[in-house]
Amino acid sequence: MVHLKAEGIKKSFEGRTILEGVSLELKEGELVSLLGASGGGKTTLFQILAGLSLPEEGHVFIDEREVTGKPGNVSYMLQKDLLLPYRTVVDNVALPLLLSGMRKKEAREKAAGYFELFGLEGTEKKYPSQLSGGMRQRAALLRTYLFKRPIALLDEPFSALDMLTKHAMHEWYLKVMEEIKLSTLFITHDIDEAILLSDRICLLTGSPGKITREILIKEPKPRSVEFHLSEEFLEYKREITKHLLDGKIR
Amino acid sequence: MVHLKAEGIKKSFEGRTILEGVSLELKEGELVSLLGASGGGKTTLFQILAGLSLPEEGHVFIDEREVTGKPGNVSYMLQKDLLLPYRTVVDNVALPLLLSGMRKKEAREKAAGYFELFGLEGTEKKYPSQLSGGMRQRAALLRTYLFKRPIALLDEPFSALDMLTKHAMHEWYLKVMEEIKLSTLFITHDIDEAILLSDRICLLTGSPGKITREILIKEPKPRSVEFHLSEEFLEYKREITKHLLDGKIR
Amino acid sequence: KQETQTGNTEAENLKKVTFVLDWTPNTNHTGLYIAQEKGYFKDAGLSVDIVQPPEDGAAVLVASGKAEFGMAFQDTMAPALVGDNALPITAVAAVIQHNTSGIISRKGEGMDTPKGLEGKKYATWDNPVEKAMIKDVVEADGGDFSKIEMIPSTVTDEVSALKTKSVDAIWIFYGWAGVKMEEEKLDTDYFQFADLNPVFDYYTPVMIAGNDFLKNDPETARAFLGAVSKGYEDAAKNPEEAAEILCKAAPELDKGLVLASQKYLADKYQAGVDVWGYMDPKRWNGFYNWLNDNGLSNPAIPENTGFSNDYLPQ
Amino acid sequence: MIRKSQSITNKLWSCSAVLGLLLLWQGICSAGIIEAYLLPSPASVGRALITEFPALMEHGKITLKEAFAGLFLGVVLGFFIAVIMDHFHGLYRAIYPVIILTQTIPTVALAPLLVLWFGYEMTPKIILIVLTTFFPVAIGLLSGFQSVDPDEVTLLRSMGAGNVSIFRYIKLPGAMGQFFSSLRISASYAVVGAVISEWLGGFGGLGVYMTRVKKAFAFDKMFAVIILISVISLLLMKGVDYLSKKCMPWEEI
Amino acid sequence: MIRKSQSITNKLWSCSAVLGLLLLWQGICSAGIIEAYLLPSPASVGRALITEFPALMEHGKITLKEAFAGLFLGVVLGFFIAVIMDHFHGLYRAIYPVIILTQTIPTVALAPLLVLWFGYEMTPKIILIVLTTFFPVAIGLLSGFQSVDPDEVTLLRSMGAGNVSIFRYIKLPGAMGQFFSSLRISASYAVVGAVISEWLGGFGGLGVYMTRVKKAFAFDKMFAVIILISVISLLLMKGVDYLSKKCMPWEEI
Ligand SMILES: Nc1ncnc2c1ncn2[C@@H]1O[C@H](COP(=O)(O)OP(=O)(O)OP(=O)(O)O)[C@@H](O)[C@H]1O
Ligand SMILES: Nc1ncnc2c1ncn2[C@@H]1O[C@H](COP(=O)(O)OP(=O)(O)OP(=O)(O)O)[C@@H](O)[C@H]1O
Ligand SMILES: [Mg+2]
Ligand SMILES: [Mg+2]
Repeated sequence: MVHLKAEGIKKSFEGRTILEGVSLELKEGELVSLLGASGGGKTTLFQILAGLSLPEEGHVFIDEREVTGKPGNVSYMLQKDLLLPYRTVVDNVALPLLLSGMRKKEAREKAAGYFELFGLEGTEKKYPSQLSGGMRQRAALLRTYLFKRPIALLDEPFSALDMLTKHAMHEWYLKVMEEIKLSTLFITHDIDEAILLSDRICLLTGSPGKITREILIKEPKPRSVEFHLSEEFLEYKREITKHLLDGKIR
Repeated sequence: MVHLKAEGIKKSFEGRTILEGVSLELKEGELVSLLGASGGGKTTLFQILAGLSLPEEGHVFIDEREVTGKPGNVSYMLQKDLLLPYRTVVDNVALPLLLSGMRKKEAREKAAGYFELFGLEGTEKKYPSQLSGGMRQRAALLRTYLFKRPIALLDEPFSALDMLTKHAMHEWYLKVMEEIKLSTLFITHDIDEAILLSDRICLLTGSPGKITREILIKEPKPRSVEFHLSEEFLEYKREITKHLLDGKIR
Repeated sequence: KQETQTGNTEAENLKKVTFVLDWTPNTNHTGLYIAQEKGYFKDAGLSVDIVQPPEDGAAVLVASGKAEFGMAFQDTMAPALVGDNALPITAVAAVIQHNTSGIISRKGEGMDTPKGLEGKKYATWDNPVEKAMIKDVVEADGGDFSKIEMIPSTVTDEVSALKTKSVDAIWIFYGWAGVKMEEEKLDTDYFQFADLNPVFDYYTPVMIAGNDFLKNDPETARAFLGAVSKGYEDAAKNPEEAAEILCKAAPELDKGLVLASQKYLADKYQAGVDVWGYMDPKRWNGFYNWLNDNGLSNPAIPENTGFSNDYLPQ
Repeated sequence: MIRKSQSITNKLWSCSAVLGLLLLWQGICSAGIIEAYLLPSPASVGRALITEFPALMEHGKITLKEAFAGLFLGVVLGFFIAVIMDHFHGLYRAIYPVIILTQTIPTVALAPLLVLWFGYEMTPKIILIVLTTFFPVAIGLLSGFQSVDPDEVTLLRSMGAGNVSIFRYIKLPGAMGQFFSSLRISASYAVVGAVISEWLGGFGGLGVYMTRVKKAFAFDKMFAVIILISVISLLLMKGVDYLSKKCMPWEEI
Repeated sequence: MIRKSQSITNKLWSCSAVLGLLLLWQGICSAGIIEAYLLPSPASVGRALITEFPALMEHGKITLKEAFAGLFLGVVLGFFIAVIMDHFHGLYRAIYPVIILTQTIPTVALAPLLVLWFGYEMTPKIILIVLTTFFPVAIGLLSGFQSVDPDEVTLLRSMGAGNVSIFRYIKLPGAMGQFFSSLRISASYAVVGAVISEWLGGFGGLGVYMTRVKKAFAFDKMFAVIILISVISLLLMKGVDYLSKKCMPWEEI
């Protein structure tokens, strides 16, 4: 069943058209990556999908219900981790619960219950600045998850991490995804990451941006380091790189 | 001939030993990459090589001359682009010339002469904030180059760039390197980048950090996109990834 | 503030009156503090607050009705009586009968008469009336006013100003600064304006009241002045007690100075008149006419402007 | 541990600097280079501080009361102005220049007029203090509100939060740092402002006491008051620092 | 283009706000709710401004001269203190608390003492202005110097630069922004400081004029001076803004 659907999205800023005729589908339980050049309009598209920005043309549906311009229907994780520096980690993570009207104590307890699954045990009373980059990212993911919408939009969740931490986060994420069963739309710059994590990769290229290619990754999940270093993986990478470099020249 | 040599470098911060027994050589005209985990001590090693920080043990030589703790002997490009926001691009780039005592007008003219080679034509009178990320990086590289030392230390020069810009910068850099004939020591997090650009890759792993592996990349330069997507490339990548992941577990 | 604490039931029956001083408390204000301390105000059915105003602020406060009574001086209140900036105030009592102000200088430097000021440094407030008065007395003494070196008055301590020779001559009220010179054993020369030209024997200081208040509530005005006059009569009779009461109200004052000043003023509060506070229209008008004649008031101040003896105890 | 011992050396340094100045001052006075009525010696000022202690406390209490009342109202006013200017953009444009204007008016010059309008009771004094203290708070808070990361706002909006929640969870805590550094300035203004306002007159307070001792030529007492005012300001500033540490534990790590 | 038209609407907004206040004020006065000696009408203040214009200019010139001299010396002093505190860490610790201390002393209270020590000519006035103006500059510059990116310093060191070059190429330009925003504050302090210092006495200056018209109960003229002082402060602040734009072209883009 189609979970999230965008149709014919168009958006301009200051007279410049960033997106035009962008259509997109996300099925239940699917993880779809969005790859594209910087400034290509990926974040802009996410903001429209999250209802934070109105497209000039086009519509957004969740389970057939139109939600164009209506925020609060998807869990949205922004490009930065955006943990509020003046709240402890548990209070940061409990924020969506508080906003939905839950009482403080209850919200904290509920949030704390997930700390182990997200590898954050012991950090509850700390402040974000005391966490490492990987932990911050995990906390932001947990916060996004606790908003409890069936669809998550993640905007470059791992891009600020160094190679090894990123590796560890990939492994962890593939494991957690199994448990929490989210449908995820995922922006990244890292082709390797996209191939490793996605069921499907959408390439957003051109100006104004359009989705010009979709690639299915058939390898079953979770995927191993061996897959990452296999010829098969390389084939996917070749295809994507070529398309993106072509898109640039066009 | 050995150009830059470090022997048995040891360095600690606040009682924690970051580097121990690090030895390293850079031959004339060579490009050597330093790969390693974040926080592994790569930048610390560069600061010692640049004479900005004193090692507790060990020595640094340039052309047999000991330069331990003496700054000003190598061109050092820091992890950030560090263009001074209150100087125009040309004045930023001319800074090393001014510091060496050249007169303002002359320094500007000399710096401006390189703008075309570095793909910066037309940006002379602009301020850094008006440049794109790629251009800023190129300006920082030009500034480093204008310090005119035969050895350049570049600390993650391309890490802030997005994928496509990075691609373009790689191509450009391989071309320029041919012309300006620098010996370069290069820090990166990006294994692909290291394989693409280096003659040799040093892996700095463990705690305290040590150079535990050196890999020669035999492919002639400049290297093509085809090499990037070849099985041979993948073999190098496999080897490095394995070693780094092992280093992490140790 | 303190009054509100003394028995609430009484306080309710008492009429509230506010008096603004000219600035900080000194011996000129003794009668007020005695009346307060000895309960003369309460006996007259009044509850009086004595307030320290901003410098030069009393006249306007009284005019605006923020206070019923205040302290002022016949010379400085002149601009408040006529012209665009006229304020609805009236002088209702003279605190001291004669003008005891004059020019003081170090002894033996030739400034015992006005002519001696020639070539000397005089600290001026840069006030036209002040300068005209000095010009008058200097010229009457055969001197040249233009030869006096005028320097801006920034004097806070007259004794040290003279001692350090930063100034040669200062205008003072003898009853305070003059007495202080004696106390500090500084030998001085002094001449008094009132002695040199009878026109200058104007009333300084005086108590003023707002015109609206006087019109609407003459009884309270009389009651107040009645109580105050008793205070000043006491001060005249018993300087030691007066000094003590003032020092109690203003503990920062030097006790020796207050006592000496009190003794000096004792016979001057009521000198030569039956009723404390009486202002002789002839002297009042005389000074203002002198101002008019010398073009120091614009427009001229009419006869019998700005004072009234009607509210004094009979 | 390192921090602690460093802050102690810092204190030693500054104490010795202050002590050195005091000794120099006493030396000058004792040597008779400057006469006592020009500059009272620290010893005589100290004596005045002790003998006048009860009077100083009495007057100080009044001044502090005014300062606190004024500061409190100033902070409240500043807070509301900041919230309103942050919220209504049109009002911001209209109010901001007017507020800047009020700050270029020399408050000390306004003082006599304030007495005229509001009497010599607490009112004009508190108004004067409010006028001087609200400004740093309003400006500090406003710039705090406006320097909030718009992405944080986007984040909360994506969770369906309204303006009130955004204010509560982001703007308010985000502006705390700026608020406290403004409050620090306002607190020290409040004391000086109270003293100045008391020159307007009244029945008591350090300002009234000050004009009186000045008139009474008691410079040792004058210095004693000035020192007391300094000390009160310093204590208030320390108090604000303490409060800010308590209210912003995340700054402490 | 968009920016320009926006700044014009901004000006319209604020002008109309000021105008509205003026009309309200005139209305109150014309209706006779408040008597003229309590609050002169804007019309009469305007008249006073015009008739007294020559006198105001005369006195204003003196005040401005003092303000500029004091501001200049204050900036120079503040600059040196900042440079010294930035350079010598020991001195920093010793001086900083003392400087904070000088700022908690109510300068207005010091005024009479300054006259006592330095006479009634320019000196005490300029000292008072210097005392109030050097502080924001010193603190602003210091925090500017210290907020310099240490990596920029490392960069210059790697090119073999010494302390002087680091100061010239990094610290000084890096502190410019803070310097100008402090200068803005100091400039407005300078004018008010000059007026207050003139209350100490003298033969000219807006402060002297102010005491005179106060003694003459001429409140319209009093308001006229206050307005003139406001305007001068505003102009000085605008001047600093202009200067800062000229000196920091990189902020303009
Ligand atoms: N609010 C806005 N006003 C004006 N222009 C905007 C706005 N938001 C985005 N843009 C412009 O739209 C274009 C697309 O931006 P967007 O952030 O969507 O790109 P992106 O694909 O997310 O890039 P990146 O990978 O760097 O995050 C950019 O050129 C950007 O400058
Ligand atoms: N001046 C310093 N004082 C104390 N600790 C330091 C200092 N400089 C670096 N360190 C520590 O030394 C370690 C190595 O830091 P370094 O910057 O050299 O790592 P790196 O390999 O460059 O990491 P990255 O890839 O993230 O840049 C880190 O743990 C860091 O916290
Ligand atoms: Mg983006
Ligand atoms: Mg590094």
